[in-house]
Amino acid sequence: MLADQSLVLKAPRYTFGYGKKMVEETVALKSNQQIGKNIWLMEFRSTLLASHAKPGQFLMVHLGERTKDPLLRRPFSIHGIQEGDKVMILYNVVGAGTSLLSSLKEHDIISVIGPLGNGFALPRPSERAILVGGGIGLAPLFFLAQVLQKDQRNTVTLFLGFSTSQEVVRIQQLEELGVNLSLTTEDGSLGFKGIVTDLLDQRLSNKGPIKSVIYACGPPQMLKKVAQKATTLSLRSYVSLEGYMACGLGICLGCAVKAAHGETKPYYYVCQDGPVFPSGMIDWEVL
Amino acid sequence: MLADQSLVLKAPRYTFGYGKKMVEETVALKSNQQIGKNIWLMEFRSTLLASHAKPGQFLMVHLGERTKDPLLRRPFSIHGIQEGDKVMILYNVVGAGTSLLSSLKEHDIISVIGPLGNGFALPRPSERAILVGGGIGLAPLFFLAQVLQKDQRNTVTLFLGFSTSQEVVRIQQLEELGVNLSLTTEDGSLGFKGIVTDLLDQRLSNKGPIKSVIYACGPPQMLKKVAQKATTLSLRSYVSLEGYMACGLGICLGCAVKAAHGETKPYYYVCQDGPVFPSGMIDWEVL
Amino acid sequence: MAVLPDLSVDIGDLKLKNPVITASGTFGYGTELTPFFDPSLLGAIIVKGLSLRPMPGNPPPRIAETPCGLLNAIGLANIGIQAFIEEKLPVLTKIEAPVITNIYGHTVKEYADLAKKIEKVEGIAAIEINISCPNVEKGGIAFGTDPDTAAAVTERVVNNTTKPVIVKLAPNVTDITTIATAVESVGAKAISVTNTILGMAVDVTTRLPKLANIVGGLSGPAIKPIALYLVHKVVAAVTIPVIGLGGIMDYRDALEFLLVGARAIQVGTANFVNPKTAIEIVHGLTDFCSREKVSNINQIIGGLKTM
Amino acid sequence: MAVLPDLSVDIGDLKLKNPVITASGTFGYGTELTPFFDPSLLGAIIVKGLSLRPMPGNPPPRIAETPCGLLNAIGLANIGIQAFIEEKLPVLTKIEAPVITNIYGHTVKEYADLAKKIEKVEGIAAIEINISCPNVEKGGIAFGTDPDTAAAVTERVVNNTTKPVIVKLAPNVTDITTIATAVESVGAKAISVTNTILGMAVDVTTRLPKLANIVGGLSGPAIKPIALYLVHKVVAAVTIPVIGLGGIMDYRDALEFLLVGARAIQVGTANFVNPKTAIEIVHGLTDFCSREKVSNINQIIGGLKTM
Ligand SMILES: Cc1cc2nc3c(=O)[nH]c(=O)nc-3n(C[C@H](O)[C@H](O)[C@H](O)COP(=O)(O)OP(=O)(O)OC[C@H]3O[C@@H](n4cnc5c(N)ncnc54)[C@H](O)[C@@H]3O)c2cc1C
Ligand SMILES: Cc1cc2nc3c(=O)[nH]c(=O)nc-3n(C[C@H](O)[C@H](O)[C@H](O)COP(=O)(O)OP(=O)(O)OC[C@H]3O[C@@H](n4cnc5c(N)ncnc54)[C@H](O)[C@@H]3O)c2cc1C
Ligand SMILES: Cc1cc2nc3c(=O)[nH]c(=O)nc-3n(C[C@H](O)[C@H](O)[C@H](O)COP(=O)(O)O)c2cc1C
Ligand SMILES: Cc1cc2nc3c(=O)[nH]c(=O)nc-3n(C[C@H](O)[C@H](O)[C@H](O)COP(=O)(O)O)c2cc1C
Ligand code: FES
Ligand code: FES
Repeated sequence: MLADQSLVLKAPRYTFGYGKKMVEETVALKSNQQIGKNIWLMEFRSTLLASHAKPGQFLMVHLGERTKDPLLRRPFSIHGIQEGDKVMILYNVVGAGTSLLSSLKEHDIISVIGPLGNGFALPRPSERAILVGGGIGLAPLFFLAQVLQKDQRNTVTLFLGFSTSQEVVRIQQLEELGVNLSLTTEDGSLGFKGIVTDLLDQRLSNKGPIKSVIYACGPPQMLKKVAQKATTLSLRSYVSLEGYMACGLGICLGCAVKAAHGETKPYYYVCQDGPVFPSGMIDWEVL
Repeated sequence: MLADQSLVLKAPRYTFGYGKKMVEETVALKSNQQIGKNIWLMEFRSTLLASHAKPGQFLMVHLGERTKDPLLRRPFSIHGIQEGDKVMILYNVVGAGTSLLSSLKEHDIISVIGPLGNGFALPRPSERAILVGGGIGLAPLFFLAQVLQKDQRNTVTLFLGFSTSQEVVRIQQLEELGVNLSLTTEDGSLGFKGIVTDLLDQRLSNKGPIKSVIYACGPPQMLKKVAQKATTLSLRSYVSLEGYMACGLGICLGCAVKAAHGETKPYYYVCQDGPVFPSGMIDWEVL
Repeated sequence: MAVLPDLSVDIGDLKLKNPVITASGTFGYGTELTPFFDPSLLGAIIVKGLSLRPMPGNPPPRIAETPCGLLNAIGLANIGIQAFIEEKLPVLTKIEAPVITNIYGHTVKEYADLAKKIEKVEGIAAIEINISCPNVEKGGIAFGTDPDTAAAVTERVVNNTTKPVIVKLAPNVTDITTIATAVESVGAKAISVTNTILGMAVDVTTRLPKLANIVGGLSGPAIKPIALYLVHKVVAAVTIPVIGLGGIMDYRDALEFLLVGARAIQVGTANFVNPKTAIEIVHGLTDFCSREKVSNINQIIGGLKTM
Repeated sequence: MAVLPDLSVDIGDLKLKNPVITASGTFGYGTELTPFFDPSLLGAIIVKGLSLRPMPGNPPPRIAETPCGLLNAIGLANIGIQAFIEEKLPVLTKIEAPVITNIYGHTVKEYADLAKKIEKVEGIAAIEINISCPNVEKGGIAFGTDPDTAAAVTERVVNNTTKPVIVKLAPNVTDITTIATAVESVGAKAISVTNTILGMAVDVTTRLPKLANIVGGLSGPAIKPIALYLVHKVVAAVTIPVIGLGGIMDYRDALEFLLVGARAIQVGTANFVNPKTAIEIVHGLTDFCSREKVSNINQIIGGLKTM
């Protein structure tokens, strides 16, 4: 399957679906380790993915050739790129697929398709980037923070909320990136006690002198509050959504989310129109 | 599942199905390694199984909790017992189930049920034991050789046939047991060139001065020839059969083999009436 | 001290201490799995399908595995009603769980004769009629696919027994509710949904069907979504209790069936994979109810929400 | 030098260079998977089911995974025949594989109107009629379960086009051969078997159905044995070619369908799991034929042996 590994396999006579760049690649795991309560970090090398991926994009990960159950690939955000070609996935073990994934070991082979979807629209040079993550919603924000810190054109403030301290992962690495980091836990075992949007409310009582852009990833209820907050403060905000995906490639039409009233389409497709959306595009009533 | 690990969990008011001794045990693998072309050896410790298993009996091996495909347990003969409590399985990777099994590593957990079925009826003290194995048919014969050599009451002669030398495994261990060993390969890459029953024909041209009993395991065509040979020489012979099994426990009635004409039942069930049968019980025409 | 949730359910006059039943053909004659657990702990036990005379069954291969599924063409092999009553029942009746016999015949009269035989013996709590077995040539299939024939068989059995009659439906029909209402109208006390679904598989190396019988019945997790939908439909169509089955492997699968309205569930193929499945489901349901503060399982039954 | 085996098959007047077709609803509008392989290498391409007007589809969740299966209630979302012709077809016609449109309507007239529209455009090799989609309330289900209605729809389409008409059958019927012979008798040139099977799934944590639509269509490996059996039955009942599908994941699965007599096969859900499945099946069949010294794939078709 690696035979034709050029990033876009242009067939001669017609252009591609969406003209997107994507590959199917078979990679050997560098590592796959538990780093928190039900949270695992997986790493593999891929020059192709690493050089083309943008923060907010995702991969469709196949769980191995040996079984047809679970059947479908699973979508995961690109958590970050390190050492030039090391791709990371940060994931929560929640069901059969992620449990199977967590059983894989170094040198085990998986097939990944990506990079898929639209990434985060980066802030303008003068803007402040406010990243808001709930739980595993940290996954794509780390990559965004990596890129923003490398560019050094924006101040990056990161608000992260977890249920409890055992879920708090990747903090040292975030601190090494040099972002302004605020933590909340619902049980108060670490950082501010409460949910992340409460902290956001406190800290973001007004627009402030510098214009900010909000980037959020987490549970729907959290995203909804962030979107409302952004509207109240007239700030641009981008949310990274999840959705049940069969293909990740725009062919199954499974990953529909209801578009906001007034949008030209009744539904957007998370894999193709997202996973990152300007929050105004989504109908938050039914999410 | 290990809570109730007594070998026979007698419920108070009624006796068990077939009064058989069997356990379901969850064991951690000691090792699982490729030792020949598509041939693997798996080892785990189980005092219960090791102390009750008889040569010719088998285990139903579950392939892991993480997937429902393959769905069913797979039957494997007990290949041998070592160091008191180390149970061995010798297996051929032929399909999805055995492929999944071969992906397991040391410390991985599997559930096994056993010991199941009827083992080989041991020879009388004066008799010579002739063991005939085709390919992976070696699996249960090794255990039989182990037990016979330990008892030291019978001369044990082992005829083993393989397609090619790359499939020839466990020879050193057999030699250590001190059995008389003859090898054949179809391509002549090792030992006698040809199939094992041809060699048997040559060496067993008559009953000989000592009465012999034949024990055979291998492909149906081989077993049939062995059975015919035994009939010709009026020797007792026991064959270990395979059959598609859903349960291994006598409840699905899936593993039927046609009984010889004149037997009281139309079908025998491999898991329960076998897997070892006196060769006269089987209708060889339709096997 | 925490009070254990009440798992008992009623299938008409039949009281079960919990809704977990072992399915016909997958639990032998009831005592084979006693090395693994005490069957007295189950809601009920349904034994292998019985016929008037002993049946040898189909030639092998009788089973084949498919993705998440099991195809079988056992051919309803069984020792016959007489041998069952004489050899198996005496042990079975010591089990403190209702024993249900599953029966099938080739003619309406055979069903009636079986009912008469069973009526005479003690220790059998109910009769489940298999009108849907796809394995035997002139067998179940004809009865189960037509409302009138299904009703005819049911009526004859009902008229020949005082025991509750459960009818086990075939899934291979255009509208299962027509069959369900037909058998309800003639006195069925409950309906089991579903029997196996017709299927086949081919060995591409030998180019032979994987079953000697060519066609078999598909069971196991593969059919769960289909079975669940059929149960959902039948529950809406009848007022008698529905017993759900098809691909149940654990207590969560069992809950899916209970939520769509099944009054009880049966465990089939799962017994082969893990002989303790049924008892683990009983424990799983108990724990679930405790966790979710459900004091009575009947609060779960039919509790499906809608968006 | 070894001569490559001839994989070409005829579906009536339609010549395919190999028997591998992508199934409707699982290959988008035909060019989405071009980053993975050149669709010109396929036997044919069937595009997403089209209706007269654009359809938004069902609210989410639209899909749920089941053991070895996929439940979907997409609701036949599509851009409508007009947008398809204007926006998608021009690119599609550059592909050197026959393009087949899959259509559905809510009334017989809608089917006829779709046929008329398609008749006028070039670059469409055939029409596949979906009479079986279980997703849309007043949709396919009614047409596909009754021989007369199925025939009525087919006849109207046949009368309004010169293109070959393929009828895609619903599996949820008591006797699929009655539908198959009915559509054959009014001029269907081929029959596709099978569409998805009705199913449902429940999230026991939320107690909600996993699909907003409650009921969906089951596809994927779970249904392969059922689909194979239906194909086997239909092949025996009709003389027109049968196209087999349902759970085909690799060339060995494809061979099972060809062996029971399918003239061609379609790849559906597998495209989601591995977007290169269809092309890998083409390669796999080529290698298989070479290995088994089969010079022409037609020697495989219907080549099932019996014991
Ligand atoms: C674009 C995208 C990016 C994602 N990135 C990440 C990531 O970086 N890290 C991570 O841990 N997870 C991520 N997810 C979610 C991840 O895909 C699911 O958790 C995973 O597929 C669950 O698989 P499973 O088999 O373990 O769980 P299942 O057994 O399938 O389900 C377990 C539970 O998770 C829910 N669930 C499963 N899949 C989804 C889904 N796609 N959307 C919402 N709920 C779901 C189910 O309803 C159920 O409650 C992402 C999802 C999308 C769509
Ligand atoms: C009592 C008993 C003892 C056995 N002991 C051993 C052993 O010690 N070592 C060993 O390697 N194998 C043994 N086998 C065979 C072993 O169970 C099968 O090879 C295994 O189940 C195949 O699983 P799979 O999923 O890899 O193959 P599948 O994908 O299920 O099948 C691959 C191929 O093997 C054939 N096959 C699968 N299962 C069986 C079966 N039960 N009988 C005959 N053919 C089958 C299939 O027809 C197919 O051609 C034994 C079988 C029985 C019944
Ligand atoms: C090997 C086997 C034998 C069966 N025998 C019978 C039977 O004798 N009578 C009957 O009504 N159903 C029989 N069934 C059907 C099961 O009782 C059950 O309806 C079906 O397997 C679906 O449930 P499951 O998916 O949990 O197995 C049999 C099923 C299997 C797998
Ligand atoms: C997401 C999805 C969408 C589908 N859409 C259509 C459709 O629009 N028209 C149609 O005739 N069949 C449709 N189908 C059915 C498939 O074409 C095919 O018949 C079915 O999925 C069985 O094949 P498979 O198991 O290979 O997927 C759809 C299937 C899926 C999974
Ligand atoms: S996941 Fe298939 S279209 Fe988005
Ligand atoms: S394998 Fe089930 S009865 Fe033998």
